[in-house]
Amino acid sequence: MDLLTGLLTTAFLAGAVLALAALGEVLTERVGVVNLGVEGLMAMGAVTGIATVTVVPSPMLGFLAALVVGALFGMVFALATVYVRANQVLCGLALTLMGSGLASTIGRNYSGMPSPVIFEPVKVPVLSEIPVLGPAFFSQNILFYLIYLILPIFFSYLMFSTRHGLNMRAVGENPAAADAAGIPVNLMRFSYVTIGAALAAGAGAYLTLAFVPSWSDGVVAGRGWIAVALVIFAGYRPIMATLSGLLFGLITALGFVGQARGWPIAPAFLSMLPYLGTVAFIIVPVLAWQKMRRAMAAPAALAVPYYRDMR
Amino acid sequence: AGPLPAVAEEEAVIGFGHVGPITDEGWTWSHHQGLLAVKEAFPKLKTTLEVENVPYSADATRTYRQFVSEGANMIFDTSSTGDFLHQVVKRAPEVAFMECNGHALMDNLGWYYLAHWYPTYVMGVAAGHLSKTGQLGYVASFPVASVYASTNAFLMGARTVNPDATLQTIVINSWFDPQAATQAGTALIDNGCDFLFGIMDEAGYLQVAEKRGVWAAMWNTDIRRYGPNAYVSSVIIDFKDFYVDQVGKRLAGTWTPGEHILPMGGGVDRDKWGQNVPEEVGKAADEVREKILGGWSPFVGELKDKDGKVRVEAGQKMTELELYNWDWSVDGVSGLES
Amino acid sequence: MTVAEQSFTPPPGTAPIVQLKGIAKYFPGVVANENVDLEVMPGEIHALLGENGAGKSTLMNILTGIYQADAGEIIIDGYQKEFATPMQAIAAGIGMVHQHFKLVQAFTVAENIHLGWSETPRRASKAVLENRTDELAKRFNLDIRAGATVSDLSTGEQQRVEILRVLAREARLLILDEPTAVLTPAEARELFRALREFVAEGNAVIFISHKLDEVMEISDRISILRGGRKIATRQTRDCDPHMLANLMVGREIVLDDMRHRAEGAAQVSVEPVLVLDNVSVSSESGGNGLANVSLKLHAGEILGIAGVAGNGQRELSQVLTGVRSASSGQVIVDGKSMKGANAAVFAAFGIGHIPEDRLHSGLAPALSITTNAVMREYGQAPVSPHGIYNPRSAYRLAREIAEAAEVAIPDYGMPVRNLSGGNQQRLVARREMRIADKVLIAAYPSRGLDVGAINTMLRYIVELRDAGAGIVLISEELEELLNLSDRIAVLYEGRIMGVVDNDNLDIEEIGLLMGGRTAAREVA
Amino acid sequence: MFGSYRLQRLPSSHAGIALAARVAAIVIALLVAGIGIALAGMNPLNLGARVITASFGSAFGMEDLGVLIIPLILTGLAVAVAQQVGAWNIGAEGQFYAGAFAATAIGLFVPGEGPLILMLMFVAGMAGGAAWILVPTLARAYANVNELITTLLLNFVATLLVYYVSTGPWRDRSGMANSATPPLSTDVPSFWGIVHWGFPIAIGLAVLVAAVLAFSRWGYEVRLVGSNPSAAKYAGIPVRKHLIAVMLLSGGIAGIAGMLEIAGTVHRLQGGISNNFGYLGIMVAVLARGSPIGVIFSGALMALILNSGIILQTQGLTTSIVLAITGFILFLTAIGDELSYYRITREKA
Ligand SMILES: Nc1ncnc2c1ncn2[C@@H]1O[C@H](COP(=O)(O)OP(=O)(O)OP(=O)(O)O)[C@@H](O)[C@H]1O
Ligand SMILES: Nc1ncnc2c1ncn2[C@@H]1O[C@H](COP(=O)(O)OP(=O)(O)OP(=O)(O)O)[C@@H](O)[C@H]1O
Ligand SMILES: [Mg+2]
Ligand SMILES: [Mg+2]
Repeated sequence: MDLLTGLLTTAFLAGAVLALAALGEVLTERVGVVNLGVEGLMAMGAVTGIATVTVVPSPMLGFLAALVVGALFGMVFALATVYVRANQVLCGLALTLMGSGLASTIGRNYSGMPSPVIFEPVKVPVLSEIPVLGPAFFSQNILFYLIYLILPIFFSYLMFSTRHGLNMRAVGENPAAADAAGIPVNLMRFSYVTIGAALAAGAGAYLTLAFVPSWSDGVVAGRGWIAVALVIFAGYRPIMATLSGLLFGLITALGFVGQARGWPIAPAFLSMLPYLGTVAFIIVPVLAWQKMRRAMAAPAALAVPYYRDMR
Repeated sequence: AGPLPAVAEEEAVIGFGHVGPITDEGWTWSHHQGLLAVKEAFPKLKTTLEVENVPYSADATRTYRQFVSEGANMIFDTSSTGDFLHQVVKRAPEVAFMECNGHALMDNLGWYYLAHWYPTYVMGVAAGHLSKTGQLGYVASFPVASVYASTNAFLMGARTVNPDATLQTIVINSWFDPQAATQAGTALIDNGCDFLFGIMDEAGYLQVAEKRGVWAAMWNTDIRRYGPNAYVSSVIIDFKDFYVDQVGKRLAGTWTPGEHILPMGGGVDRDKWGQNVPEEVGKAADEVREKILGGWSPFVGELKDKDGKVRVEAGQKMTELELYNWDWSVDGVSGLES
Repeated sequence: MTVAEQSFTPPPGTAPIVQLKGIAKYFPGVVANENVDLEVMPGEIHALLGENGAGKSTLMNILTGIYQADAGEIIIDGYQKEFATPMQAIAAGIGMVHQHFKLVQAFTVAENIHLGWSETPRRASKAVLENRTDELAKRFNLDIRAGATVSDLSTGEQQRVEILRVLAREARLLILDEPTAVLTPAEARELFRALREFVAEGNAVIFISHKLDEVMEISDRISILRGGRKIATRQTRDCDPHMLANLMVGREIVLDDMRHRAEGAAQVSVEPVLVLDNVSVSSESGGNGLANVSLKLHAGEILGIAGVAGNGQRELSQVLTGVRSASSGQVIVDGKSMKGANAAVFAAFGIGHIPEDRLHSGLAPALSITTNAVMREYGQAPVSPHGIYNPRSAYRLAREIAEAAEVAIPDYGMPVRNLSGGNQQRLVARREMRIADKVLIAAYPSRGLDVGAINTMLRYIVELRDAGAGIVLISEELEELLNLSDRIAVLYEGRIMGVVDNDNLDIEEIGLLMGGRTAAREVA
Repeated sequence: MFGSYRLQRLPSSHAGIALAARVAAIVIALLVAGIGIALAGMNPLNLGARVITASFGSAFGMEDLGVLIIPLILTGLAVAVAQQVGAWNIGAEGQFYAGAFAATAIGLFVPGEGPLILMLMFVAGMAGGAAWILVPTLARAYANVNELITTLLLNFVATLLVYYVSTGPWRDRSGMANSATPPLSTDVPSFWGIVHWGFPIAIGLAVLVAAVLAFSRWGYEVRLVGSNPSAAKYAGIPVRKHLIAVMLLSGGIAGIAGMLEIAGTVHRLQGGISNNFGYLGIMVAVLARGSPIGVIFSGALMALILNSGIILQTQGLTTSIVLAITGFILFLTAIGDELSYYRITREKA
């Protein structure tokens, strides 16, 4: 396999985790809620995925189960932050601790065992023959297409081209205005926080059912935080979230390829590449192109709890 | 100072602090087996204490101090926490401490490790036979002594078969990151490596090797189920006898702090060869193993580092301590130093 | 027959559209409403009057489901209803234009119009929404830019968006909370015509305003709140402004002739105290900004700035107070160029500033009343002797300001956003007047104030003038400008169309200038 | 007549009630955890007793708390300070490492010992932390780039940098350590067991910062900038200057935490020493509701929770369970905090 293909393959594989989790967080933050529990949700999804397939040997079922568990955790988080209006940052960090702790407790039974079934790649006829991109993109599993094509396009359409999307975004921008216009603010927040959490858990299941594929304690290894960071980078847009996950995966892969090719740079510095690269990718365009500021702006009511009785 | 006084089995408290979870099927799991063996050998022990995921920070100090507070008579730190442990050692002179992969010796502190470089060398011989490209890949955590010894021994073994063999390492800057290990393995294979080795506590790159149809050798335990076709062997570790011996001495009042590097065959070895390893390859490698068990050392000069500088003079044999503290790469290993 | 002469008597036996019975609402430490009864009949425009903080907005927020009443019932068309959410109120045919706009700043006008609306097409691309919005604007005769982002709009334009939104919803009961506060007289007339048509079809309107003339013109009946309780409901034809003012405030209000100078008052200075020399300012939002504006303000005079909101007023007040710097030209105070000076330097020179959007540019809504009250004087003794901020002195100063502003405050530590809009305005005004030895820039100082408060506010401005300060009074109320100003400048698309003397002034001419025609005659 | 009962949310919550809510949250969390533990066949009461005796019953336990509090107060203070100008410093972790790194550079390469070197290390630690937040600060101040993401990403870079120097160029070559620098010759002295002078320094800093914020013109201006930049601009306060100053101060404080950790507790630089103090600092600051004085107490609470976690681990609870319980406690605390704003009042009918 030539270098470029290899680079893209690794990038696509590693980027998918981030893309899915970041997409979930985009949905969450678009309705004005910050969920810092992504890391914990991914861990729960990862362990749920493998626990399910050890009982029922269907990776799809494993993935769905992870979505359900993620949604349940998302509901608990949403109850606390949307209805009780507890501090989102604290609840999110607590969720990370709870999720990671519970996941590794449950995961004790699944350590040291490869996933009995995994998502198998499907070669898209014809397209998979395209040089470079073919093997990297068109010879992957179903989940992969869900993450890179179906979900981002669906949510992007929903968000920017439908009535529902308009209402949803309004909730994150100005809940008081949305409320007065008759949009059910809390229900909207609750739903999307739940969906976002489900997707984060789905990203975890992708780890154990497709990418790594086995459970081990700490398998998420901080990617949840990266996903949260990428949301801002993506300007709160579903398609951009996917692309930014891919981009991060690409820079990471570049670091590994650099090492594999023996580039004369200390490995530690190659490992810094994705982080430094992302920082640069955020700052430079905004400096160069002032209009970006407004386009990339966060939802105005992000992390602000909504009280009807307060002005 | 003389040995610490004897302790009645019924009174004895033994503590283990681990770097990872005991379910890791690797390093920590092996030490946990040691603890189980101790319990079996001394069924009347008052208690055993065991803490997982002891971080490499001041929390380690807190953990070991807590062991002391709980009345531990003997404490094993199964992954060197250095100063963090030593602080406690100094303030608890009545407790025996053993630090795995440690360096310091005190009145009540000893250390132990394994001569993993020998089975690794044996595995290198097998790799020399099995690799077609002569490009070997290595997934490393950090550029530390055990990694230098491991990479060097591996390539030296391979070069006895294929003098042109090279070893490319990828440092992932973590002891534990299956995602990064997976990516690193992929990148190595993409770059022409057809034999992967590493010092990870999980099976990430073995699964990659299985998928991509190349060879892989592992560390710690037998995890061939993750990639039965790719699996060559493992540097298999076993601390059971050592722990039972040490605890026995402590109870009997004969324990003194010492430096122990467990030899091949006495705590560390290669695993049974994988199902696809041709018999003659296994045999060839095992011949070298026999030679080492017979007292021969492959680590004899002249050895040059990657810049061509002679680091070990011709004919000079590296001592076990030198091997333990290896901190430079032999010619042909790239990626650790830059 | 003019609208004012229309009489209104509900036909016997018709059920009121809305009936409120015994409504009460309590906020921590505040009785916002208590035992309020209100009936609104089909075909009626019902005005709601009351001082600032009387509880008008709160009552309406209860009716629209935003707040839940602590006691009382809501009866719609004879059926008792519970409005747990605005959605239910909307479904019952109630629509409201809020005093504090409920607009999404980052959205376009079209998107705001279609927010939460069941008639918005499910698949709603930008183009579709903008077309629909243009049609609606045409239908209701409101001039708006469908594709503009709301944050770029002037307050008046935002108000129009709010109104269009409610009209488009085809509510049966329309609540307008101070809708004309930021409309031009012509726009207000346009709105009134639309409202008349609206009630003619059997609908009803609740109309909240502090402008008594307007209320007299448009309404059929008037209810008055004082201290959270309803104290009267009258037929409009039985009322006159004077009596209404007395009912609201509970005491006699005397309207002075403001242009009259008291004996011993400072004379208009010969040398200008503040000069704008060919100043241009670019607008943040790509609007007009200011283009080559030259103005002179003398000590002891009031210079009125007339014009439709959004024609550069915001930029003018900002450049006059150092909040924004001129992109060309210069601001001169007392003969000294203020190049590079920030707002603190302007303030130190004795220039006070009542900003247009008091809540978001003149106050930190989430911080305490004390913190906000001392914003101009925190840096000096007694609040910060030797640079050390003394919270007790700050509190004392805040109390002094609040007392002068006649704002009753239960807790000085509570966020200033909890004050009613009118009380916020009084606080800001008093705070600014304290430092305005030389100049006061007052942008819409009486916006949102009740009659009593307007009267007090304008008297303060006059006192300040008599004490020798120069005053720039930006307003859309021609009457207010005529009542107070010595000279009036007209602003149109960022240019000064002309400056006219208030003696023997031609209202027609001002109207033409406001519409963009150049002046026939200049008065320096 | 009974009158009607109403739930009202007050603009501020009474300190006593807030405390009660917090205690209640912890008690409930522990009860739930206790039931879980009992179901798993352990005795929660014994465990609780162990935690209390081990934390407060021995000098060892108290010393442990004393040392653990230091970095928690400081990183918490760093986050709280940034909040004053409306900035989220998620990068205290990285600044901690940068401070440790810079202080180590002084300790290793500037000859000499004693107070002078210690002073230099202190200044270097602060400068290192400030340097680490410099790019996010300037990006925020001049291009309005969200600091949350930039500070977060630089954490990973700082961690890698420290790993690199401690396993690479600055590695201890005496063979006495695996992947650390040689020990530093200058220490922050201890005054009680292992508790070093970092303890009073941390508390002193928190008090100092709180005093400056509450009782200076500058503090007033910072509050205004943090709450509403447009109003600050209106008042003629240099928004950008204050934003930069406060964010750099925030980074500097986190850097001091790193410096004290290596010079007072660890005595040499190596990877992993931070133990997530930067992230824990976020929780400490949130628990303190952004109050610099409150950080002292929430730092102590956090230290107690973490230390109890370690004790529980020696009692046979796994790390993961302890982690989950910690999360649960914090979750309920967040809920309790919010509920403490509500009051049930009775109005006569
Ligand atoms: N959410 C709230 N929290 C606390 N107090 C409030 C809240 N809303 C209103 N109040 C208080 O209730 C009282 C009534 O306020 P309201 O806004 O209804 O007055 P208003 O009649 O509309 O005044 P204005 O003419 O100034 O708009 C005021 O004292 C106000 O401070
Ligand atoms: N209204 C605001 N909302 C949020 N942040 C703000 C606001 N105003 C200022 N800031 C913050 O303060 C920084 C500097 O503000 P400032 O107003 O001085 O910017 P500026 O107008 O571009 O500066 P200058 O006028 O000196 O060119 C901004 O980049 C932003 O981070
Ligand atoms: Mg009102
Ligand atoms: Mg500026």
